[in-house]
Parts: sequence; structure tokens; C-alpha cells
Amino acid sequence: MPPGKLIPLSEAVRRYTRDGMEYASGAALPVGSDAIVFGRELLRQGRKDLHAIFHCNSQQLNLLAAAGAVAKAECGFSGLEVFGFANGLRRAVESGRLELEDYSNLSMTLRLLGGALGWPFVPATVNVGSDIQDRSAFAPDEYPCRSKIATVTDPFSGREIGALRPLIPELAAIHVSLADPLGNTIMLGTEWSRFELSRAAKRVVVIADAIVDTACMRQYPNLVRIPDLVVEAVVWWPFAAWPQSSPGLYDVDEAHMKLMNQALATEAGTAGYLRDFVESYDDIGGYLDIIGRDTVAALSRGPTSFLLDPYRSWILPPEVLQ
Amino acid sequence: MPPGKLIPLSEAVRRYTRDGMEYASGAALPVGSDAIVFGRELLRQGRKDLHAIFHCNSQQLNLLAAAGAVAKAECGFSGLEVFGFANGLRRAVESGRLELEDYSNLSMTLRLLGGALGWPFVPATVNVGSDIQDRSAFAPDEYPCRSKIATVTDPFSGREIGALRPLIPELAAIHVSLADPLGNTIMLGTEWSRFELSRAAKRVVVIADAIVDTACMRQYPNLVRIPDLVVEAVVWWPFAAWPQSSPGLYDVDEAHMKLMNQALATEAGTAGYLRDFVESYDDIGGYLDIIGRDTVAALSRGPTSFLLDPYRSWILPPEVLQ
Amino acid sequence: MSAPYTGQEMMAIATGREVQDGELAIFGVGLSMLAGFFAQAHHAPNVRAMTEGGVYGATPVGGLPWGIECNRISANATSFTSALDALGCLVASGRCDVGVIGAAQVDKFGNVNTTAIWDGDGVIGDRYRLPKTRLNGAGGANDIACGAGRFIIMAAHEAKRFVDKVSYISSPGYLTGGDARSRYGFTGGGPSAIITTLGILRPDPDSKEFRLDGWFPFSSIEEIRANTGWNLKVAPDARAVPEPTPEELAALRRVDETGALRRK
Amino acid sequence: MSAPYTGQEMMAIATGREVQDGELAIFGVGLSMLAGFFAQAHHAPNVRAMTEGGVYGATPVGGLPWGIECNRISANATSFTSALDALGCLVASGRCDVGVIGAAQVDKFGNVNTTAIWDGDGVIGDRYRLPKTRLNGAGGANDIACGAGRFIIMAAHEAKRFVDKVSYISSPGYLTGGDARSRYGFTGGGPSAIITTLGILRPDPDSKEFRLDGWFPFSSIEEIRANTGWNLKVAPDARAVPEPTPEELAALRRVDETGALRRK
Repeated sequence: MPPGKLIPLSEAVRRYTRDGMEYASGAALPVGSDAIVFGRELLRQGRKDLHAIFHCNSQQLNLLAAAGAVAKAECGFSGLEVFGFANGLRRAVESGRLELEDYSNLSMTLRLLGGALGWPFVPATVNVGSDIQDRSAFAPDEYPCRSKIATVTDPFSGREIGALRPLIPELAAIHVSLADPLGNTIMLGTEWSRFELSRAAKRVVVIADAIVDTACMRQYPNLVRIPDLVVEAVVWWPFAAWPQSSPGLYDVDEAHMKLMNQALATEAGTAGYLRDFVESYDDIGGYLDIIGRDTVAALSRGPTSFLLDPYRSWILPPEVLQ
Repeated sequence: MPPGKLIPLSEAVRRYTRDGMEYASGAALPVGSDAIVFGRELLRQGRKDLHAIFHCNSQQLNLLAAAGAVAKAECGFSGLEVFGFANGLRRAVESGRLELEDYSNLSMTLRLLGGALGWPFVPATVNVGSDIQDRSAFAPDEYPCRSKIATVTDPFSGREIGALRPLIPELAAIHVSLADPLGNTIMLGTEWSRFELSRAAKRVVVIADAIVDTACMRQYPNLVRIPDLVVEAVVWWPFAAWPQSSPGLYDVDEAHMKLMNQALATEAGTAGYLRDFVESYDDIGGYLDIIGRDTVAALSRGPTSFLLDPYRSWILPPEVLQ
Repeated sequence: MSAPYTGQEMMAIATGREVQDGELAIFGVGLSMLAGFFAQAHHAPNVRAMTEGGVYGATPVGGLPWGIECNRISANATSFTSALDALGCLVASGRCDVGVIGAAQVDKFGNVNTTAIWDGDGVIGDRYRLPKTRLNGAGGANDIACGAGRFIIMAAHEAKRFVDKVSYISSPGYLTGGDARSRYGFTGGGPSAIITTLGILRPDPDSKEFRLDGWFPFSSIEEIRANTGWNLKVAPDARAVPEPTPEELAALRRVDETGALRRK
Repeated sequence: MSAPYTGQEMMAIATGREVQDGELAIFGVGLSMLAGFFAQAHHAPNVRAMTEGGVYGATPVGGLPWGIECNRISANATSFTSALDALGCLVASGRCDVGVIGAAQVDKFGNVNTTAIWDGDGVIGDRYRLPKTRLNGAGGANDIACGAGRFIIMAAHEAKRFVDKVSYISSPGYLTGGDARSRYGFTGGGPSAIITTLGILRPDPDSKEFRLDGWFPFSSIEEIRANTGWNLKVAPDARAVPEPTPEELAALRRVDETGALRRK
């Protein structure tokens, strides 16, 4: 059955990304599903001046920011949850190298929903009345700012509420658990805002930990929330979210989460990280080597691995895919 | 494990419905998933003056309208697809007994979304510029009407678009394929707008064709789009959507669809239908008898029955449920 | 009519010819769905077909589906989502290239009535009053008419249905003509063709008034004008619509496996 | 402190006591989640707990989750939906009864800063300028602060964190006090308590200025006032907060199975 829309990761980055573009990831909360490996490849190909649209920061944005590849970013949460502050992103913001526009986790989703529905604005009962509304890193001289989050009057009650700007990113690189070669996908774990993003973005590339036969999708059509008709290309890359987690497939790599964030706290550490964990592999095999084959095996035996059981028999073997 | 939130159908109608209420069904397109049996029970208990909120007409609204139980209705589509006009609803509208407020299939969903999100209005790029906006059966003297669908100015571009009134029905009686006794549910087939409705309604009762163990939900949490925390009560009733279809469980009963719609075309036919197919059973067994045990068996062997296979082993037997 | 195909088949094929390969397309039930799947089977293998309930990747099995969510179309879907997704994210957003809708009544600017018919002069008047005949309402057609890149209207060609001005606009065509649509926030471009039981009408590029563009081999300009309730103009390049090729007919009949279109 | 419990445990238990049985409640990671699940394990078995990513029905396994979607909380969920659902349909809609959020800085009207700290007087000024220290941003806390029926703020009680006016409002409390919140379309009622490492503050019903409502057994009015950056008033009925009961401590320690709160 392959290739369909299956293309190599390097080809996806070459074909669908460019310097200065509005690049969105499906980044969920910083420990969850995100195609960090797509960010590694962006750096390997030297992409820069990116305008990053991340629902939440993840190790991908942390890395891209630390490496100086991001000029602007918009997100709802900029930390790493229990792993602390995102040192790479933080350093880029504090130095003024990166303009970070603050929203909340709901308003980022709503903006994607607005983009998906083709609305010129999205009503919001959140963010108004706070400095998220009044301050803009993109329009620093405007105070109180109303070009970022405006207000609109409800024509029925006369009540005033917020109005958010919809997001229509040029590209979304969305991590999914499973995809078929046509671009039908299954997400295990919360969608976060990947559904809305897949409809808002002009182009969607999905990065799947495993590729399954389309028969799997026909058995579970209600799980296929991002279907082929909105997907441009499919990339197969196991452990694509590493060191973050992919429910059903692998757990978070706690040691690497800490190592990575510590490295990104300095220029020197970042250079070392890029050398050791970004430039250091040639293919999927080499990538799994830098994770460590023992670690790969251990992380695959997590408490959620039963979530993958119903789909295992449809997973296509590597020899069909490469 | 049962009962949890499991209650009998008659008890659900007694406890959660009242004359004159805003009653919403999860009605999908007229051949799809809808708890028609809930409407039968509304009639058995003599409910009247209902304000029906149906995404689309179904045989439930057709029946309730024919029987004179509905004073007002709002929906996006009022026919029966390839089965023709909905004779019962049509007769009630043409006689002036029922005020039917017209929307479109998208605007009904958007109104539910607005109710779900707590918005005072919902932006719309549809329905404006047509008589759906200009005419209101609920406000017949207002022309062009703006109290039904207003307009709002985008604060960013100055462009004018439509503004819909959100829906927050008092009760939603939503048909699902599978539920556990706690109220976690699985829908097979398109959700239509049942997800949005389950968040918009003040109270949600789910009517499931089959009850499964909660272990099923833990295996397939991504399928549980209506979770227990929004569900008030669970009703088990096999063939709850009959004569419409429930993907995975049973096909549409073509003969009864026609018989029913033909009966509802006249007062006499409606009286006969009520006698034979509404007042004529005492319990689930009696209900399956009026469908016909052979028909039940034949409809269960439809082309979608493979969709149920992954969940069959978790289905709880009738003796545990009654 | 002695042609080796029925009028319904000609109409389905003429509609299907409007759909191009690779397009994102939305079809309703009945003739519209057969036309769409005919296009897919014949010249548009990569058409991305969907229904308004959010059923993707499916082709009908076992005959004409009874409805958009019928088991006959749910049996081999690759994805089920929702109406918000199909009609909102994919159609009203402007992403859908083409939709096909039906009409009980259509006027010279391509406005469609599927809601009701009134007594007397057929006009509802300034006050909302009870219709003589209640029809099916707008359904998803209003959303398609507002949002799809372009849409195609299918209607039986009778003078009472082809009127100067519809009595109720369920789904907007070009409204009062010209650039009247631009006053609203529509993402879609408007109707590109009316495919009738007798031929094809298309809008004048400026006035947006529908003109006769082609007549089916078994019809004529005269018959069509006689069955149109306004003074139908004929486009300068109007011509007879080519009859179905053997390949087209074969493809349509594979899709219409129970012969629904051959019975009429 | 010689008590048989830690200050962190007291704080978690005091927070958990604010959550009532049957409520729809949203918790963040870390201490907040432990407080919530303690409530469920102790006095609120029917609390409907959720996380902002749309993970429902789950209780953490194998220790404190690293994040809201960590496998430790995804392992036994009964439902996964989305952020739009959890933060939008359930929180911003006003359906959620109670939320718990953290604060790097909080002021006398319960406004919360989790975004950044600026040099000098700590005030950002009329022009947006680079922060000295970038923090985590608002995350879902702004949405909870705007939408939840009430919310509880957890913060380490230090004078630099308890300030007269936060330098940036990430999540709105009572803004400038009184009925200032009513100018906005918020569905939620505002902060009902600040649970600190030393005690509990609650808002004056009219002015909405936070006052000392209770001190933990190992603290005092004096210590708390000394660690508060505004002139903290003491409520007339302020009292010592009851120390954890053996049942409370046992329940908390079942939830905090790896002892995260006992190490400090």
C-alpha cells in the first residue's frame, strides 16, 4: 500500500517549510504529544526567522528558540510543567531575540477554531480585563492594546465581550499516534487542539509514530478525527515526540527532559545539544541510537501501552515504509 | 456494576421532562441516530406544548408533531431525506398548530456550540442575506427580522457578519450506541452535533442501544466524546432509534419508515400509529415484539455491524440491567 | 425519448462533469450523490467527497443511500466527525471547492427555495404567514450556498419551479444580481450552474442572471424557454450538451447499481 | 516545625477542604492536583475532576504526574477530548464549579501574575518592555480565573510575592476591587481563597480586598503580616486553621504515593 502520501521527514521539511513562515505545531501541554523531531529537522536544514504558533510551549519551541530559529512566537503556556521553566525560550525572550505574544490555553484554541471556521474574529469571555489583552509584545507601544484582543458588543444583550484574532498558520506539523499512508490518523490521548489546528492551517503534515493499514481506519472511523482530505503529507518517525510522551506508545523520558532543558539554558549547552541530539543522526536507526535502545524499550513499556493494543495488528513493518 | 446512573426510560421521562419545556434531541439527519423511543415515551406520558430543538427533523419530531405534542420547533432540515417530506411535521406546520423556526444545519450546530461555550452570540458567515435571517415564525410581524439572526461588525476588519442566538436547552435526550452505567458513552457513526449538544444542554440523558462495562471506556477513551461528568442519567433501550438506523447496531427499517410517515399524514393514521406503535408495549420485550423479532434479527445483520465488533465482549447482558 | 439513457442519467452525468479531479466536494443524498460518485468513478478519481454529517472516505454500498448517514454510506467510511466539521470547518470556511444542492424553486439569479410554497401569488408578504405547502427547509444547502467555492443547483425544469423571484430564499444565489452577494460575509462565490432535466443554465458574468448555456440532446431551446418562468436569455455560445459517452454511462451505472436513475 | 505533617501537606489539605463533593473541578499539575485528588480520596468521592487538556475520569498512577497529559494521568482515563472542551465548554462556559491555580505573584485583590517579572520597581510601564525574568505565562489559569464559578489561588507566602499590585495581570482576580469584574463578560465569580504556605486569605465581601482568614498551626498572624507586601487586614472571625486529621493525612498520603509533599 505505501507510499500514498508517505514522504521522508527531510523531504517534508524541504518541501513545506521556509524561512520566516508561520509555523504551527500541534504542541499540547509540554509533556504531551508534539513532533519534536520535526523541529530538529527544521534546525538541521537551517530554517530561521520562524513565526511559531504553539498552543503551548513544548521542548520543540524551547529548542527552536534556544537555537535562535524563532523570531516571533504566540502561545498560551510557556513553561515545561513540572520540569520547570523552559530555559531556551526564556533566554530568547529575556534577551529580546524573540517576541513572545501571550495568550491563554483556551484563547489559542479559540483562535484556531476561528481560523477553521473562516470567521473574521472569535468571541471570548476570557483574556479580557487582564494584561493579556492590554499588552502586546508585537505592538509594544500600544497601551492599552486593542489591536491584539478587541472587544465586540453582543447585538442581543448589548453586553461587551472579547474578540480574538483567528489563526490560519501556513503549515501545521501535527504529531499523531497512528496514520495510514493516505493521511487518515488516530490520536491516542487528548487531542488538545490538534483537531482545530488541522482545519485552520493552510497545509497539514502529520508525523506518526507508527503507520497502519487503512483497514484500521475503516474499523475505527470515529477515531479518525484528522482524515486524509485535510492532510498533505504523512511522515513516519518512531518516537517522534521524544523526550515527551505519546500515550499508548511511549512514556516521557524524564532524564532527557531535564538534560535537554538544562542544556538549553546556555549558549554553550545549546551548541552541545545541537551537536549531540540534532546533527548527530542520519536516519531513524541513528535517531533511536541517540535515544538509546534500552531507553526506547523501557519507555515503550509504559502504563498506557495497553491503549495501543487494539491497533497493533494493523501496524505496517519498517521494511514496507522505507 | 449497574445501576450507577442507569434508570428506566419511563423514569427518565417522568423525572426530567415537563410540559412546555425546551426539549432537545440529538437528532441527526432523519435516517440516523436519534432516540425515537424517548419521543414515544413522552407521548405515553402525555407531555405537551413542547418547544422542540432538533438539529434536523427525525421520525421523533415527525411523530411528536403529528400527535400535537409540540407547540414550537427549531431545526435545520425538516424532511426525511429519501423518504420524502415529514408528513406529521408538515401537517402541524400547515395547520398553524406548530410554529417552525427555520435555520440551516450549520447554524443549528453553531448555536449549540455557542451555548456550550457560554457565548452571548455566535458569529456566522451563513444564513445571512436569505429569508432564514429575514423571516421568523416566532416573530411573524418583524420584517426584515433581526431579533432572530442579528449582524455584528468584526472589530478588526469592519466587515459585517451574522450573529446567531446560542441554544441552551433544558434537556437533551441523546442517542448513543454504547454507554457504561456511569454515563460514559461511545457514538458509532457521525456525531452530527451530539457533542456540542451534550455541552450546551442544562441536563443530558443518554439513551444507549447497549450497556458496556467501564473497562471498555478505559480501553477506548478517545471514543468517549460524551463523558460521565456531563451526563445525568443513562437509559438502556435496544433499537432506541428504530425505525432509523444506529451504525454498527442496526440498519434503517425501510418498510416501517414508509409506513410510519404515511400514517402520520392524517389524524386517523396518527391515531392508529399511536395505538399500534406507541401505546402498545409494556417493556423492552414488548417493544421488540412490535418491531418484529425477525426484523430485529435482519436489521442487526447490516453492512455496518462489523463496527460493533471491538466492543461486543464488554456488552452487559440484559439480566444485569433490568 | 429513444436514447439509450434516461433523462435522469443525462442530468446526473451533466452534473458530474462539473466536478473536477482533486476537488473537495460535498454532495447531498439522491441524484446529487450519484452525480458525485459518478464523477469519482469516471474522471475525478481523487475527488475528496464528503457528506454534511462528517462522513469521509465512503462510497455507497448496496444501492442508493436513504440518507446522508445511512448504513449504506457508513459501511466503509474512513472517518466520522461532525456537522460542525463538515459544514463549518470544511464548507463555511471556504475550503470546499464545490457543492451540489437541490431546489424546489429557483429564480433567475440562482436563489433557491426549499422551504415552503404560499397560496395566492406565492409570495409570503411582509408578515410571516402559514405556507400552503411546507417543504424540507434549508438543511445544509444554505451553508453550501454561502460557503462553497461554487455550487451547482439541480432542479426539475418546470415553469412553476423556474420563477422570476423565489417566494422564499432558503439558500442564496446571486440575490438581486450583480455584486449583491458582496454585502454579506459569504466565503463562497455563488452558483456556477443550474443543471435541469432539460439542459444547463449559467450566470451572465456581470448581471449574474442565469442564461441558457446548453440543451440536452432530447430537448431544445424552445422547450426550455417554454418551461422557464422568466424571459430566459440564450448565451451566445449556447449549444447542445454532448450526450453521455459509453464510458460515462458505464461508470454511472456502476455507481447506480440498483438502477434508481433508469426507472424514470 | 515538629508537627507530624509538612507545611506542603497542610497547604494541600487546606486547599482540598475547599472542594466539595459532587463539584465539577479543574486542577493543574503538582500540588494543585494532589490537593484535588486528596479531596476526592477524603470527603468528595463524587468530585468530577478534570484537567485542562480534556482528560476525564483519571486518577494518577505511579507518582506525581509530570504534566497534565503525562502517561501517569492518561493511564486510566475514561475519556480524552480536547482543550476546547475542557477549558471552553466546561470552564469558560461557567459550568465548572471550582478551579485551583498557582501564582508567582498575587495582589490584594487576588490578581495573579505568572507571566514575568520586570526590573526596577517591577512595573512594566506604559510601553511593553523586556522582562527581567520570564515565567510560564497564563496557561489555562486565565481561563479558569475568568470562567470557573470560583477559584482558589495557591502561593508561597513571601512579601515579594504578596504585593499591593501585581506588575502584570495574567489571570484576573477582582481587578481594582469592588465590582470591577462586572465590566467584563466573565462567567465566573472570582477567587474565593488564597491558600498560602502559612495560612488562608479570603476576600472582604464588599471591597474584595483579601484579608487574613486563618493561620496554619505552625504560623501566626504576625508572621503572615510580615510576609505580606500590603497592609493585610485580619478578618473579625480569623482563627487558627485546624491541623490535618489523621484521616486527612492518610488520604493525602495515599494520593501522594511517592511522597512528593513530604520531602519539603
